[in-house]
Amino acid sequence: MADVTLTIDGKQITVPAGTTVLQAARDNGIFIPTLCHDEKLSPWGGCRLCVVEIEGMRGLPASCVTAVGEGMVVRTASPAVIEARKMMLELLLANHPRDCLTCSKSGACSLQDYAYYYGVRGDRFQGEKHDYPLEEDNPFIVRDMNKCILCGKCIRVCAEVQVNNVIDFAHRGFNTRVTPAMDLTLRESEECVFCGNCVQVCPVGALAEKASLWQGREWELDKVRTTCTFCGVGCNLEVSVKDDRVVRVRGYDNPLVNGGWLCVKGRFGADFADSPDRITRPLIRAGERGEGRFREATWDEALEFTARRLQEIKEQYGSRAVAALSSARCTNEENYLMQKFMRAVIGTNNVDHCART
Amino acid sequence: MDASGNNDMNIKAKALADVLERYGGTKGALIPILQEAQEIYGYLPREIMQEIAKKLKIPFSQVYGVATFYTQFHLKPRGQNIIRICQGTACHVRGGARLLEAISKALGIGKNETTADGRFTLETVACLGSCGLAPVMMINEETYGRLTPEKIPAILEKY
Amino acid sequence: MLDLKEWRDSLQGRLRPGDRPSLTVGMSTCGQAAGGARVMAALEEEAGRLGLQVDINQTSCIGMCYAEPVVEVALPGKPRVFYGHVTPERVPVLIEKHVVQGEPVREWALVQVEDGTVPYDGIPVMGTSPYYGCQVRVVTSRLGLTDPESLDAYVATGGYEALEKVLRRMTPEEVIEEIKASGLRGRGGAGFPTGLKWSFTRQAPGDKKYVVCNADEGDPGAFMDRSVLEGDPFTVIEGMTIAAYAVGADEGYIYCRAEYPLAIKRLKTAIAAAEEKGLLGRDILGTGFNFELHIKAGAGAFVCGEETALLASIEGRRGMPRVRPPFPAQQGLWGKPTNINNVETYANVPFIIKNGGRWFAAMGTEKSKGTKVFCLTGKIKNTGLIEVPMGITLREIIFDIAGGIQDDKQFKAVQIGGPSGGCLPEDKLDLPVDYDSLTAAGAIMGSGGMVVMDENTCMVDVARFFLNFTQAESCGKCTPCREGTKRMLEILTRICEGEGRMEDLDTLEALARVVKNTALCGLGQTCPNPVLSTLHYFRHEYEAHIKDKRCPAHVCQALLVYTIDAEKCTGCGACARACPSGAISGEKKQPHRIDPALCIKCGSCMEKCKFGAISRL
Amino acid sequence: MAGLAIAFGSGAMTNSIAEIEHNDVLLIIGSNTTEAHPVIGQKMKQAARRGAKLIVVDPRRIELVEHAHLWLPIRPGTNVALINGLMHVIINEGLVDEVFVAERTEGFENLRAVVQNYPPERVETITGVPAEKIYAAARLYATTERAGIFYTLGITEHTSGTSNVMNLANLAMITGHVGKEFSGVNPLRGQNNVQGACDMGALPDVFPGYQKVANPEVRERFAAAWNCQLDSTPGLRIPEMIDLAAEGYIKAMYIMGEDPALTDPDITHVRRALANLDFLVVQDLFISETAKFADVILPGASFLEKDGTFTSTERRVQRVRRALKPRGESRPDWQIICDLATRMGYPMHYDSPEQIFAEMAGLTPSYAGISYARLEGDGLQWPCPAPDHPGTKFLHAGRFPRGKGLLQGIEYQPPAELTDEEYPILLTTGRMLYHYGITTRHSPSLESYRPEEYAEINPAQAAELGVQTGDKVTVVSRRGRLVTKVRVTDRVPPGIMFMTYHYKESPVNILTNAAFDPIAKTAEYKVAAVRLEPAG
Repeated sequence: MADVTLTIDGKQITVPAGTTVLQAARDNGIFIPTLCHDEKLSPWGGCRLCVVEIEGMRGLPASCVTAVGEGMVVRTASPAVIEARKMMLELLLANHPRDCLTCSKSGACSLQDYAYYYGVRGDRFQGEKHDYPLEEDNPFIVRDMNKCILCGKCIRVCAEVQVNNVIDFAHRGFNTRVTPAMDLTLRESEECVFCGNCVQVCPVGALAEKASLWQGREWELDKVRTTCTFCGVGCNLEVSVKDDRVVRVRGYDNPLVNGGWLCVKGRFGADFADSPDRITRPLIRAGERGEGRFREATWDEALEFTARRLQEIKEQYGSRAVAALSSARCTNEENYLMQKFMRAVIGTNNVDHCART
Repeated sequence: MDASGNNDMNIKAKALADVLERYGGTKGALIPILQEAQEIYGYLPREIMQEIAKKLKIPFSQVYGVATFYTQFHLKPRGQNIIRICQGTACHVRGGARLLEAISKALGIGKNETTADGRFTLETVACLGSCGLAPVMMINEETYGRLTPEKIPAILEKY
Repeated sequence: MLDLKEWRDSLQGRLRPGDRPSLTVGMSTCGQAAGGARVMAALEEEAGRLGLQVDINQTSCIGMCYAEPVVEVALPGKPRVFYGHVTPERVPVLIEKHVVQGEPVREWALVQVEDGTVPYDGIPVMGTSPYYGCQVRVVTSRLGLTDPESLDAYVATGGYEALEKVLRRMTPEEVIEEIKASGLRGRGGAGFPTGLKWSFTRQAPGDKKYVVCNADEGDPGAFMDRSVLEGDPFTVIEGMTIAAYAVGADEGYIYCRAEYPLAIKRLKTAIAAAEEKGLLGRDILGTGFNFELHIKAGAGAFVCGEETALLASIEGRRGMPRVRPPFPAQQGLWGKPTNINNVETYANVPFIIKNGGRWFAAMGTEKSKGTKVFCLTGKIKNTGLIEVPMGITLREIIFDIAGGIQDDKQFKAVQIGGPSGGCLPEDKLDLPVDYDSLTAAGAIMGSGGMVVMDENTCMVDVARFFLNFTQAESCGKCTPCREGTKRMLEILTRICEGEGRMEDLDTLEALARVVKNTALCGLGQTCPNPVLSTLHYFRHEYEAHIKDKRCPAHVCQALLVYTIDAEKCTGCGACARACPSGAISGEKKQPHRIDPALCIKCGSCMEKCKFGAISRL
Repeated sequence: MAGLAIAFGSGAMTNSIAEIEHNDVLLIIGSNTTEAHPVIGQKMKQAARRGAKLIVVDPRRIELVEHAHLWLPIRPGTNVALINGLMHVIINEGLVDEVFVAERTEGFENLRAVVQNYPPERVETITGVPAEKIYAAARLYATTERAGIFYTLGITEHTSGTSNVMNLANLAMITGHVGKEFSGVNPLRGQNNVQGACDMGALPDVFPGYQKVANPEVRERFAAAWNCQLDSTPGLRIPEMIDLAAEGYIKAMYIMGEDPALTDPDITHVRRALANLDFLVVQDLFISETAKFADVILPGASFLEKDGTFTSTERRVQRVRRALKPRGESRPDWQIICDLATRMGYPMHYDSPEQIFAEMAGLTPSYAGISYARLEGDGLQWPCPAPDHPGTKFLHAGRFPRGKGLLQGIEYQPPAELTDEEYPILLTTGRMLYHYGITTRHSPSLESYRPEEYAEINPAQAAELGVQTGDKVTVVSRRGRLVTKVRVTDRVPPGIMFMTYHYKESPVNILTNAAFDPIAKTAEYKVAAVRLEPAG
């Protein structure tokens, strides 16, 4: 595709034809705020925060849906643009709860960041605000539609990524809402699969992981990239941790695998790690076999006992009287060691695992 | 439900099935189908929208989004007679608001409400396009022009 | 194969005036609303009672809405006489005098159409009557004069000559050139040159293309499209067929708002008739050209008048606009190149083709050619539908055609262009009506709604009215329109309720400016116009509301004060009985007084008072 | 895996996940992808949204059916016949990729001869799939350039599992739909590291990298590296271990992170075997059903608490990184094994999993080029034989590991158990979205959302039994009985019911049949004959 040369804020820029003004600016380090734009989703052009001035064009076009043109002259921070962006933020804040102190999104909220950047306090308009009930009838996602800014990313993610179409815009104008049919909750809709990808793209605090509420502020989290354990796809995870506890899990954007998206288990299932059912100390049988009664033991005792019994049986009945099941859930390293253990230490090839596929 | 009620439901279900059949695979048929379904049922019940969604392979959420976008669609049962008062500019400057007030008073209901006996539903409409006769209203398919609050009781009597 | 000329010739003389008297009732929506059906029934009954051999027909709106119901009476070889304000009670007299005795009832007659006959004296002739004298009827030329449901009537009056010419003798490019030469600009609002628009769709790559007629006339105070569709549906269909040929489309949609059931019915009838004669559908006029035309009924959303929202609606989705480009000419209906024009634009096409682009361009001004249809409503004497050449002044329209202000009150403003337009004050009355002058003055041509306001109209209230409308009709997609109109409306409401502050005016202006600059679609971009224009021309009214807590036009209820003039009050108690809130008290036969704390300002007392003792300040 | 190994010479997903979005036809057979592999399911739905055509073969009206161009509702256990029917159409309508067959395969004549007995009309009577759908699917698959096959346990968990897989390989080869981008045969592997566990040689007949234990050269190399003697006889597969334990020949077992007492078929038999052991050590996160039989339970660490690597279904090796400390005194499993080995007189010391990986890579040609340093990015797909090798996006370009692909005609054999008057309903089992094995039962959020089994039954069955969604029924097979709640739905056809294996409260493997595939030794989880009784 041919290249196009344009001027943004006095800077000459050459980009491929078809690039949006927004992309051209961002690729060249020029800041333009956005709320409804997401490179991975179809363009929307609704929030109008990314408006810019383009010579010869009427009004202030939205840069996210305006393609570059040869010789175009763009200004991203003219007084009219700044006035418009401030006004847009004022308007959004006029219909937004002012509970940043306790909002789970604080510190990672686009609306908060832009309000700060532009010095908008959000007190210019007093008027009607939405008063929707908090939706918290499912164990995964909390929806606070009072915080929704109607950017529609969640709708697009549900339609274009998850392809479930559980939610859409309903009603119109000031009363527009993002909702499953009949204004049901996600749970009531019986269609939502709680992949939570909507939570991940929400730029404000309208959608949040339920389990992460009150567990840690954005700036307190350590983030670890790892690989999901709940099926064979190998989705990349970004695990956020505070005080040795998982606060939340999001998709890590490995474009070759999950592209940042997840399913319900990968996103919400990590809480098994802190289940009270976890065994935290070695156990030695105290009752009849199969009865399930055990006593706690030290590692030393448990391992000595195990080593002794395996040795005895190996010596008494031969190596082939011992068998092992390795695990399709454990790491490669552990599987390698398990088969090495059986082959090199016990002396048998009796090692298998539940390789059902 | 008594037998006649059942029968009525069957007739309606058959009528809807005919509508869905008639539109078959026609592109963009959702709105006309909703319009005809509303003709049949008087409003758009949840199960009917769900059925339409399934048949057209359109997400239920999208059907609901469409049904709540257009003012023509109603999700609750309505009265036998629909009064639609024009709120257009010409009617406004010629006293449309007082007309609404008068009807509202006469029927004891507000905008988008239905009388207890189910006889009337009161709605407003952006413009009926009969501005030359402002203020105007429609009851069902009938248009009334050059109205004054005084003329209202006699007109309502007819229904 | 259909021979149009032969058909047309065969119809000569069969149309009225025939060999027996005809009675024709205007039965468009407005005619029906005024009681046209009852008048028609009365005519039938009376003619039957007298055993008269007459034809009783219906026609569409001739444009004199103020005079509805309108009845045309025509005797063989005599002019057609139009009567206004016909009631069932007047019918026997009308028939006795005009039909039986052959003498028109001059005091009820509005106008006559002589059609080459000798006119009656004492009745204005259409071409020179006060109402029609300044008008040039092109698009509306058949309205009220022919049966809109009759293809015969259409063909007899020159219908389908243009399509035949196009299909047999012109290339698509030549058609587009002819439209370009006419200088026709879109009659839907923005005034984009039609020929250029067609050429974009023509040039867009793709083997499947559509033409769409925007008949979603949502502007409150406008009914041009309805009148044309009800009065001459074939013209629109012919115009669309020509457009389809020119742009290379084989399928079309007319998107008509559902509030116009009669227009939809007449369109359906007309489409069926045209299809039956091979003027629509496959192999039109044996030329191999195919064009299939569908009707889509809107479902109640003003924003669907915006072309991308309209397309979304045809596709069965929420009518939410999308950003242009790509324009529909490149990617329209289902992603295919699509030409969209409104009703009046298409209706002009057959006339331009028939008479030539130069004929059309000879009318109007340098940049605004041809005629424009307007709906005259509001506080004027003659409300109705008019068609005038571009460039005529507002004063001519309001004072010559419309006969001036009702009850001879003071003119205050004229609102042009609906919710997207603006209010122009008295000193703009000599403005020529063309696209550019209106835009420069803060209004827009729009689709042709023209609402006249008098001294009793409050301009703040008018601005609030329009914001209330656009706010309710905002689709909700973009922030400025969804949130901005809401806040503008809240500020205007506060002002109307006497709670405004002077800084509100700055906020309002800033907000209006941003919404205009940043909204996604035409609805949002133009909805601040009523606010900006009233702020500009009628700022003093805003200030009166804010500073003096006073509504100069006595409209804003919260600012009204009702008082009883003790001198005039007889103490009859009628006002106290009428008061719904018990705010009026007083001894019998003694002057009463109103408790302002209890008064809800409904005005019932003032209506009941026979002595003029109650005044509103 | 065995099926692909026979046909191609190695068994793994031939293509990559990222290719799915560019496929034009996806033949999805025996895979409820949106629940078992949700993110691959996403990509399939995205492909369909873009215009790709899905051919879904499944007895149930699974979610993908709603996105499908063609749905072939197959009777469980009749895959071989269906695939033969598809190939019948392809061969008889001249849709075979003659060049590919000639250059890259052997055995076509044998295949042709067998397939001739499977005209779609006959296949319809076996499979229940209408003949016209078989024609349509065959034509669509054969004539589309970018056509991939995707399958899961619905293909393998049968007594005919290996045959099913080999037949899919036949189908792909005669149409030339393998050995290139966007076309291939793709087993979607169920567990997070089932590919890796196989790759690592946690199998009785091979060392890491599928190097045969029976091969003296290989054995020598490993013996040298590990400094030990190595047994040349392949070991036992799980069903054999269980049988021999029950019979008393296997005396001790070491079970790490598996729960055969819940997830293996005919668990009554499994439990009997476990109870019969002299010594059982279980290493796990929770006291599983299996652990209840243990003499010693060693607390392992979850994936969040350790470093290492997983190899995903698309052969992608990716890093697992420690986010939390092991809970309580629990330890990463690799440390436990090392400690145990050392205590048994075989010193085993590694500073980190990275060191283990390096040792393994040195002995495993397909992993030879992979190192932790190289895994810092987006992972690497094996084969990756050298440090400068970019990894392999799709397999079998140009040649199969065994040389020519083996085409082998396969006759249809009915499932081991059929319905009869006493057991008239066919039970099929599988996964569901909200659970994974048993781990997720311990996730408070997932467990609270789906705390119990809802067996799916058809409205016809429900009416017969007089039950509604939420009511309980007793399910009885020749091997056992259990009580479960039901969901009445037309997702399952009449005569078929569906249950998951996640719930120990209603352990479906009490009912399933342990009859297994003679080659892969995978049991017939997907077909068992049962009857339903109202739960009294």
